[in-house]
Parts: sequence; structure tokens; C-alpha cells
Amino acid sequence: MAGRNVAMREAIRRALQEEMRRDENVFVMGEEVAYWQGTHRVTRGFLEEFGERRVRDTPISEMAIGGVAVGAAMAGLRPVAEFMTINFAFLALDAIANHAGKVRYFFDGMFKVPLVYRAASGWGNQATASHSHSPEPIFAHFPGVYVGCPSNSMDAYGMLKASIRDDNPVLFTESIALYPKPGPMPDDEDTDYLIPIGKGDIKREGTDVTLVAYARGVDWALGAARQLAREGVEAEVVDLRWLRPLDMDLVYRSFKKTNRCVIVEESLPMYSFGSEIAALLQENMFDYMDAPIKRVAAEDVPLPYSKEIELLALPDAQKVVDAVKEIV
Amino acid sequence: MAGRNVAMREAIRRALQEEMRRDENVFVMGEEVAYWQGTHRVTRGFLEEFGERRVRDTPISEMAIGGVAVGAAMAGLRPVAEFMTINFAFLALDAIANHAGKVRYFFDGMFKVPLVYRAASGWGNQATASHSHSPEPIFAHFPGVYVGCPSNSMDAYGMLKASIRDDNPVLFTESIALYPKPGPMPDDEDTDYLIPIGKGDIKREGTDVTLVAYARGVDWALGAARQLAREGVEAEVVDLRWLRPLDMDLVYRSFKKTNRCVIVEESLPMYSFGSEIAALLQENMFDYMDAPIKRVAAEDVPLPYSKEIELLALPDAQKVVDAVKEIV
Amino acid sequence: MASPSKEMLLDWYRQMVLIREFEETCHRLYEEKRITGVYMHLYSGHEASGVGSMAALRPSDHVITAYRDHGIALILGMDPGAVMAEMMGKKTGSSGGKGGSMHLASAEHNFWGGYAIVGGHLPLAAGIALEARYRGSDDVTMTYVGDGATNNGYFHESLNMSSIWDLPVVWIIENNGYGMGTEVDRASGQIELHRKAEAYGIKSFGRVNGQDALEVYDIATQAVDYARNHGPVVVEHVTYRYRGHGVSDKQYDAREDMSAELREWMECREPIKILRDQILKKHKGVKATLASHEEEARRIVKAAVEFAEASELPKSYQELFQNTYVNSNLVHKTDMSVGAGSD
Amino acid sequence: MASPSKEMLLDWYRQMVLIREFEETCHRLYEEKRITGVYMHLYSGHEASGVGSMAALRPSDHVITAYRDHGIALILGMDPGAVMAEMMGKKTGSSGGKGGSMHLASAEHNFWGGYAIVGGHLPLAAGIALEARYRGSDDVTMTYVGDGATNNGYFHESLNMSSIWDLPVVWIIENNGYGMGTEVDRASGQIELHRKAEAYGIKSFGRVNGQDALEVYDIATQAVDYARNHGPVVVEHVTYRYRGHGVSDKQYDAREDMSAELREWMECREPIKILRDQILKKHKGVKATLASHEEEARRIVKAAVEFAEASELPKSYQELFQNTYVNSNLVHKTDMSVGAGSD
Ligand SMILES: Cc1ncc(C[n+]2csc(CCOP(=O)(O)OP(=O)(O)O)c2C)c(N)n1
Ligand SMILES: Cc1ncc(C[n+]2csc(CCOP(=O)(O)OP(=O)(O)O)c2C)c(N)n1
Ligand SMILES: [Mg+2]
Ligand SMILES: [Mg+2]
Repeated sequence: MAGRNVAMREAIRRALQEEMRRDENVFVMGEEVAYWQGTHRVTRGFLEEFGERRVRDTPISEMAIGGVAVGAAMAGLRPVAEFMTINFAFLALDAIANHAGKVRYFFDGMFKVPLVYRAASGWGNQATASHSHSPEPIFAHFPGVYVGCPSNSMDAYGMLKASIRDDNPVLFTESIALYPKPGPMPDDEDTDYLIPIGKGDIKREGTDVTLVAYARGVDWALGAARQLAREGVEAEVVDLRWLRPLDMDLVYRSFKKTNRCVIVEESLPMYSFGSEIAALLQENMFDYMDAPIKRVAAEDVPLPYSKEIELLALPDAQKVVDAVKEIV
Repeated sequence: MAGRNVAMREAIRRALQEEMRRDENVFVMGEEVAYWQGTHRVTRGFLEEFGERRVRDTPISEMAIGGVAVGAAMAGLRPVAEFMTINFAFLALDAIANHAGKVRYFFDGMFKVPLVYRAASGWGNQATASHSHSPEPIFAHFPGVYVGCPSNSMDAYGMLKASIRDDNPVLFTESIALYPKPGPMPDDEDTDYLIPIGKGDIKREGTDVTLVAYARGVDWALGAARQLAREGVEAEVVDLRWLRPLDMDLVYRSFKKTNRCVIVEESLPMYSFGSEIAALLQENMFDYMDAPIKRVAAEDVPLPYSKEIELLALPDAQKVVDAVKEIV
Repeated sequence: MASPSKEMLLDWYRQMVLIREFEETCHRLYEEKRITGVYMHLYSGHEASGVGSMAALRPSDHVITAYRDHGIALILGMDPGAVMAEMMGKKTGSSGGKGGSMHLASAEHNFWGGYAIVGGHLPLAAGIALEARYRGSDDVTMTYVGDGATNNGYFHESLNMSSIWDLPVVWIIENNGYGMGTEVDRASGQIELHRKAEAYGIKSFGRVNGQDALEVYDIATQAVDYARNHGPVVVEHVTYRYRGHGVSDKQYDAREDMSAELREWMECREPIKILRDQILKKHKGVKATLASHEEEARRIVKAAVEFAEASELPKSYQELFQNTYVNSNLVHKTDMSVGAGSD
Repeated sequence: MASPSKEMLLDWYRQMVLIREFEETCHRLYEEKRITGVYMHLYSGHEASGVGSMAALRPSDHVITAYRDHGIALILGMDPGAVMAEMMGKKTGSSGGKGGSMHLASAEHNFWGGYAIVGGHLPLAAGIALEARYRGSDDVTMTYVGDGATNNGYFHESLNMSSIWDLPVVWIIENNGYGMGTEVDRASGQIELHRKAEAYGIKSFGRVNGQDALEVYDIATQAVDYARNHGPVVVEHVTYRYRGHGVSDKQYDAREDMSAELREWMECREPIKILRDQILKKHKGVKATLASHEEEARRIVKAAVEFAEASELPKSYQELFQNTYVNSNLVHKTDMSVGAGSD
């Protein structure tokens, strides 16, 4: 089933393009998605193919981007609204958490809200404090909106398609660092390749320790696993893919085998992804715990511009290896 | 040292009033703080005493409330900016996390940001989904802004004073349900009673299980402790008081004694307070864990209007008792 | 000047007395603790604003508003029983008891709801209007927004978006003089609120006496027509809230200037009386009809209360979780390890 | 019409050629990968807008802007070496390498900084002006904001707040025709941006040719005077960005209409040339001075680059954590259990 290698950026572009071809109700809106061809080139060529009606540049109005998508979705369209980066979605937290995530509930099922918010996420490249976040856990705190965060081209393709076709709101974040990363794709004719919402994936099998990660964290985990393998430690890498809902069964199955776990994320460390996964594991897998569960995350500091200290603040494969060594 | 009993609302009012008398740079701003006397009556009498210059009604402009406070603080004032409820502070997440919490950092210490954001928090009373949050952990996720959440009059008084006098930004949330709760206060002349930022408190001593809580959770924990005592289980209640920074030493000391823990919070359950505390405990106290750490939080659902199902969604002392019984 | 038929006028009267009876009953039930909660914002005093403007719509048009939504719901023809049951959080409520006073809606009536976050519904309005433009329909979206809400970022971004995208929205600013306890001139640098349209290049139909249903209707027909054929418009209705901001507002007792002002409005600018006088001036032999509408309103509201009180409260975890998601299997107590996966 | 002295004009020329030299050098260093990162937004083309308007200020006045901040920093007299070091993330940078291109500031010069979130600095500007009002000082806060940013909720809420509180802010809209790749008329319903002032009841000084330092200065003196004595004002500068949105903007190569437009601006509305012509027309014997300013600019920028390149990068955990908080004891690797308590 795996076709040619393409960059994750291109996989997302293709998924979006195919869904727009397939369903006239799907349209994209956001800053610079049309004439500029998308800040991250994800909507390259869209304006030409679909026209201004379905490829809509917006002003720098994140509150409105967040809320217009909700109204359009309630009324029957299937908006894919882009936040240029997730940092700007802070301005839309109310639209996302209080509106997209709740109108169905407080009107007791009267409306559906089939929308996708896309946002480039993550840090690195000296983007500086206010532009350097990977705050998916914050958004996933609130019930009502699913949160998906792919780690490679194939997943991005299948997860985005599933998100667009789902009748619930989904926040879909794309690690900027992964955009250029090449990876296999489904065959060209397999345009219905979907990865169900809430389904995680084992990215590498192993017996000695479970590494739980999402998005860019998966690459750090895989890097660490390769390094550990050379030293005789076989790590299993679980890519949760979705922060809401969580595929904990997959994690538990792996943990029952390995009895050890390190959680890897790009986000800030407190009240975050690692916190929740560690809490769930100790609660539900207490009898299988042979060691404390470790967490590798960004340092608890705003991200600086200067490149060497920026790297100090970020997780990497080596930090994962070090954490594993503390518990195996 | 403990003086007369006053409601928490009144303790907060008095702390704020005294700090305004003490320091001409302290002023309050927010929706309905002046002529309306504060939606929760915390600024009752302030307009009369301090005048329009220092008691400033604002339009319904949460982004601006959040950001004006930052500018005024950088310039040398000590704003106490009120969000009528924490729900509306979602609209100010960018001002709080990206500006209040980062200007000092990205200008490498050039400015101080001595401000306090006050916000009524919590749910209950059929306030409905968009008005029913206790999202302190979301705000505490970001470095740069301290987060304080008192559970009684004495603490509210000392914590707010410390927050106002501190040179860092503080988000100070006040459980609506606790406003009318009476409690002892420092003696009248003890106007410098301060509770240092980051200092937790043992609210009840016990040997069998540690209950970690904050704000309204403390009352549920104490209620549960009383009930458990009748059945021969002595619970120690740790009130963390601050979600950032966390006084984990206090928790660890207690846990070393009890070897069991239930975390109690009013917030939503995922990526939250309980997640972080449980994660830290298993990581640092692994050898002392005699049972999985349990969490009691709100259900993972938007809050409904209708009163009986609203109560189903909320934590209470009984739920804490039940959780304790699963592990002792 | 649009001149509504006798039947229309009588029907407006029917709507207005129904709203007033409903709202005053809500007020009483709240005092009696038969309605509970902390938020309930009544439409008493605003009747002509809603009735006159919505009379300019056709059924396929859309309506959306904030939390002061009872009147809008009743004008659209929602069942008063279901609305009253919603006040009481009953299963038979129009939002199944999940939404309460601030979250009425009816998909059937193209009523997209009442919303509780100030300004939060404004981009939704633009989105609903976008759907119409997208499909080439000429349905308009009538959007009510308070004076206080015009100072919020949502207002700015939504009106601007409606302008650049030529969305068929009628932005009706219901200027009742206050956002909670704050007078318009203490909250807004521009006190003629309709002039805010200038910032968006949006056509303004100016300021209207919101207590005069005929005047409201006249401008509304022009505004709706403009929106249907061109793009967004702004209209400002000057009106007044008789019951303060909401049920927990104790200012009207406390502030004497407010009670004096209230009395003045109730005596000199009472919308039901104004309409009644207009009808009686123009049409003969309608007194009995007016009286029967009044009586009918009492009967309907009484029946609504009985229905609501006889209905049951939702009580189960199943009901608590229902409709968080489409196709959710999360219909039981939170289990954080079980996904709410759809399909 | 305010008429600046010869010395002033010559000094403006000095500032403008310094900015241009600095910016073009930044551009080159970025191409050569001697400056790294993803965000750097140059002020080339905007010089007259900043120089002419800030000439109307006195030293105790305040200045704040967005990320397109190099020019503002240099006009205020910040050390070019420290600014260039900041571009390179060096310890000797004006923000210690923590802020980079988008976050220049100087407490000493009352320069409250450059900010990276569009519109995010606007309420800060109001807050800084509030401090002046609070203390009874008549210092004004000169605030620069892009055309694109005027469509953001921050703009709306901040301008309104400045109006109701009579804050001494000069809101200067630098309309360079684009927010990234979006032309003003595709982003804003109102294309005469100064007319947005109407929504806030704020005095507008209209639209100014932002390439003509003399015209900018003339209006700025009036605007500053008004703000100092009355309250907020809006001025719109029509200007142009020569180097596209920022260093990673590849549109100027890709879109032919843009390059043609750029050529037209550079040929017909070049701010340095305009000022030069004005000086030469009015004053004799200044050619040598002009030439020496040009030479001086090259010398200063060259020295700045040398200084910056010779400086060290911060590298330690201690440096990473420093200045997250005041009095923080968190100066080492994250330890989530250790509080960052002050005192
Ligand atoms: C974002 C936000 N801020 C504050 C509130 C609290 N609040 C509810 S209604 C209201 C006043 C709104 O006034 P206006 O828009 O004039 O509408 P009216 O109540 O007069 O109909 C306020 C401040 C809120 N619900 N949402
Ligand atoms: C809230 C927010 N949304 C989006 C961005 C991305 N962004 C950075 S600059 C910019 C364009 C701003 O244009 P304008 O205000 O005209 O200023 P100019 O760059 O032309 O000086 C955008 C969209 C951002 N930094 N912040
Ligand atoms: Mg109002
Ligand atoms: Mg611009």
C-alpha cells in the first residue's frame, strides 16, 4: 500500500486537495492561504484550482477565523480553517474551546460542527518566545474538540482526511519541523485511506521500554530507539497521534510488555502531555510498573532567540536516551 | 494571630484595599469594578474611597484588559486587573501567556511586570458550559506568570498581598463558591501578613493517605477527611495554594509518611492539575508508592445547565472518599 | 415608508404581549426559586426591537443573538412550553436542559441560538452568512448585538470580515444604554454606535427608535433588502431593559438614577403601549382582538409553566454525556482511557 | 507648517542613511547565513515614516512598535553594535540575544520594544500611556501599527480604551500596502485606514505621504501636540516595504506585479532621495555633510557587524533560564519541583 516518498507538507496538501475535489462543501480559509499559496506552502496551487470562493484569504483576525468556521460548519459547510501558526490560535481559544467545542453540547445535539482547524506548530529555528509553542495539550484539555498531531506523511494524510470527514470539530496541528520530512504515502488510487480519530500506532516494536510520543516527539523517540538498540536495549515506540481522544489501550498493551516508559513531547513540561500519560499509566498499570515513568519535554522556560540556548531548551534523542538509561 | 471570621470575599477585598492604601501605584481595572462595586462585590466601596483614577471600569475588552495591565506594569504601576470570570480570560490568553509572561524574558530582564490578574473561577450554580471552568492548570502551563488559588480567607488575604507586592505577574483566581465562606483572618494590625509565592500548606495532618488539592478542592478534601476519620482513616490534606510554582517538597514529605495519594481538583480531568501532581509523585516518590495515585476532578464533559446532571459532573467529598477507599 | 397590514400589526401585538407575559413570569418564577441558576436576562422593554425587525425577514432567513434571547425565540415561533422547560433545565426543554436561558435555539426555525460569551456569536453570524453566499442563496442573517459587545474584538473582526466578503448580515445593535452597569459613553469612545460601521466600510441605516415597532420595521425592511442584494448593513436600535441586566442584578434597587430612568422609559416609551396606540389610531374595531391576545398570552404562558413544571429533570450520566460529540460512544462516566472516537 | 532647521534636516538624513545601510547589511548577512533564524522584517522604504514622526517627540515621550523595529531602535539612538549583536543572538545584544530582530527595546530611551504578535503591543501602548495620565505627566506614547494589524481585535479594543480614558497615544498606522501578501483592500473593509478613528471617537489627522519626512513631521508635531493636551489621535502614513514582508518572503521574486510596483516606489517615492532633494533645494553647501553622513553610516554599520561577530553566544542553562522571573532562583535546568519563588 505504501506509494512514493513525499514530504509531510505535500501529503497534507494532497489530502486537503483531494477532499476539496471530493466534497464541494469543503473549503479553506486563513491568513495567506490563497494568493501567497500558504505560508507553509500547504495550499500551493489551491487558488488556481478552486478559486476565491473556496480558497479564502482572511484578515489578521484569529478570533473571527475561529468563529466564522463554527458558524459555517453549523450551517452545513465543512471549513478547514488555518491558523498560520498555533501561537496565533491563543487568540482563538474562546472560539475553539467555548464555541466549536460546545455548541453541539449546549444545544443538546441540535447542530453539528464539522470543521477542521489546521495550525503549524512547534518550535526551533529561532522563532522566539511568542512564536515558539507546541501547546496541543492545552487545547486538548477541553472536551468537544478532537486534537490530532501527525508524525509523518502517511499519518498526516490519513488523519487529515479522517478529520475533514468527521462530523466533529478537530484541531489538527502540523509540526513545522516535519513539513519537509519525506515519507511513504498510500498508493495514488487509495484516496480513501483514513486513520480513525483516536487510533494510535506502534512505530517500532520493542520489549524493554515503551516510548510514548506524538508528532515531532516520535522522531526523537525513534532516534533514541536506534541508539539504544546499539546498546542492546529494545524500545517500543508508541505514536499516540491524537491527544484527544487518547488511545491508551495501545499504551497499556505495550507497557504490560515492557514495564517501563519514557514520554516524549515537544511541549512545555507542566500540565502537559507527559503529565497526563504518566498519570494514567501509574493509575491503571500500577502492578506493571518496574520503574518510575520518565518525561522528556522542553525546558520550563520561554524559548529564546539565540540558537545554542534555544537548542538547550528543546528535547532531542539524546535526552530521551538519557532518560531511558535512568530506568532500565 | 487569627482574628475574626470573615468571608473570603471580604478577606480579598480587605487585602486589596490595604495594598491600595499602602502603595499609590496599585490600582484596579476591570469590568464593573467601579460603579457596580464589582460583580462579586470584591471592590465594594473602592470607587468612593479611591476615585475613578484608581478604580477603573473598562469596556468588555478582555484582550485590552490583559494587555493594558502589562504596559502599565512595565511603565511602573502595579495594576490589579480583574477578569469578571476566568472564562473571559480565554480571550486574554495571548496577553497573559505571550505578553505578561514573556516581555521580561525576551528583553532579557530590561523590564519588570508587577501585575496581578484577578479572576473569579469555578463552576456550579447552573452557569452553563461556556461560563463554567476552573482552568488554572491551562494558564499555569506557561512559564512567566505565577498562578495562585486560595482556599480560605486567611490564605486569600496573605496570598493576594504577596502577589501584589511581588515584581512578577501573577494570575490570582478566586473560587466563586468560596466567596461567601467565612474563615479566620490575621489580626487587624497584621497588615503585612504575606504568604510567600510557591508555599503550600498542610490543612490537616494525617498518616494514612495524602489528599493534594487547591482552592475549592481543599474543602472537598477536608470533608472527605472528616468522613474517613470516622471510619478510622486519617487523611493528610495538602493545600498547594499555588499552581506555579509548585511546592512539591511539601507533597513529598507528606507522601513519604502516607505512601498513598488522591488528588482533588475542580478542573477538567485531562492535561490538568491531577495529571501533573500524579506524574511528579510517581517519578520522584516511586519507592514510596504503596498504591496507584488517584485523581478526582470534574467529568470530561462541558458543564450542562440542568442542576442534577451538573452536580453529577462535579467532584465532591463523597467522590474523594470513594477514591481513597480504592487505595487504602 | 413600509406600511404593514392590520393583520401584521395585530400579530406584532400578539408577539409583544406574549414576550412580556413570558418574561415577567420568568422573573416571578425566579424570585420564587422555581427557576434556578445565576443567569437569566429578560427581553422586557426590548419587544419592539425584535418584533419590528424580524417582521422584515422571510422564513429561510437566519437569526442569531446573545444571551438575551427569550424574546427572539418566541417571535420565531418556538414553543413556549419547550422554552419554559429549558429555563427549568428539563428534558423537554428546547435544548434538553443543557443550555438554559442563555442557550435557546431552533434549527427548524433557522434560529442559530443565544450565546453567553459577549461577542462570541458574531463570527458565527458571519459564518452562517458565508454559507448562504457560498451556495448562492440570498438569505440574510439577522444578528443582534448589545451596545457593550460593540467594544469587544469579536465585533471588530466579524464586521470587517462581513464587509470584505460581502456577507448578507444585518448587524442590529440593540443599544439599551448599558452593558451590565456601564453606560454607553463610559464604555465606547463613539457613542453613536451605528457610526462604527464607518470603520468597516459598511452601509449604516443609522439610529432607530427601538421602542417603536413601526419605525423599526420600516428601517429593517430596507436593511434586509440591502443585505440581501449587496452586503452587510448596520442598524442601531435605541431601547431599554426593564429588568436590569439580569436576574442577579441588584443595581436597579440600589441606584436611584437608574430607577428614575426606568420609570421614565416605562411611562413615556413603553413599546407595547406605543404599538397599541398606533393600531387603535389606524384601525377600528380591534380592541377585542387586542384583549384576546392579552388573554391568550396569559393562557399560553400558564400552560407553558405547567408543562415545564410537570416535565422531568435529566439525571443520568448518560444524559450528562450525551451530545458532547457526534457518534460518541462516551455516554457513561468519564473514562479517560476510552476514546470518544466517532464511527 | 512646521519648518525644521537645517541641523534637524541633516540629522534626519543621517538617521535615514544609517537605517538603510543597517537594513541592507542585515539583508546581506542573512543571505550569507551570518544572521540566522526565520523572522527579520526590514525597515527599508519606511525611513521617512519613523524619522519624520519621531522628530516630533521629546526624550521623555514613549515609543513602541511591532516586529519591524530596527529603524525605530536606531532613530532613538540605540547602539548599532548592540542591535546588530541582537540579530546574531549574541550576549552583547541589546536584549542579550533572547529577543532577536523582533524584540529590540531600550528602557533608557523609553523604547518599550518591538513585539511579534500582530496587534499584541497595542494594549501595552495604552497601558504605558495610562501610566503617564495616572501620574499627571504629559508624555505621549507614539505607537506604530501596520495596516494589517488594524483588522485585529487588539486594535479595536486598544483604540477604544485610549479614547474613553483620554490616553495620550499617537496611533500611527504605517500603511505599506500589505500585511504579508494581502493588499489592504482585501483585508480591510475601510481602505482609508485613518477613518477607523471614527469608530472610537478619536481625532484623526488623516493620511500622510509617509515617504516625505517633512510632511510626516509636520503632521506629527500637530498630532503629538494634540495627544499631549487632549487625548489619542490617529495618523495614517502611506509607505512601502522595499524588502518584502520579511527575510523569508519569496513573493517579490514570484509575483511580477509586486516587483513592478516596488520599482515604481523606489524610483518615484524614495524617501532618502526626497529628503535629499528637499535639503539641497533649501540649503547651500551641505553636500559634503550629506556625503559624510553616508560614509559614517557605512563605517558605523561595518563596526557594528565586527562587534557583533566578535561577541559570544550565550550557551549555558544559566543563561537560558535567566530573567524568566524577577529574583528567580530557577537559574539551572528545569526542576519542576523547585519553585521559582521570589524573595
Ligand atoms: C467576553 C465576556 N466578557 C464579559 C462577560 C460578562 N457579561 C455578560 S453580559 C455583559 C454585558 C453586555 O452588555 P450588552 O452587550 O450591552 O448587552 P445587554 O446585556 O445590554 O443586552 C457582560 C459584561 C461575558 N459574558 N463575556
Ligand atoms: C496574531 C498574529 N497573527 C498572524 C501573525 C503572522 N504575521 C506576522 S506579520 C503579519 C502581517 C502584518 O502586516 P502589517 O500589520 O501590515 O505590518 P507590516 O508587516 O506590513 O509592517 C502577519 C500576518 C502574527 N505574527 N500574529
Ligand atoms: Mg446593553
Ligand atoms: Mg503592512
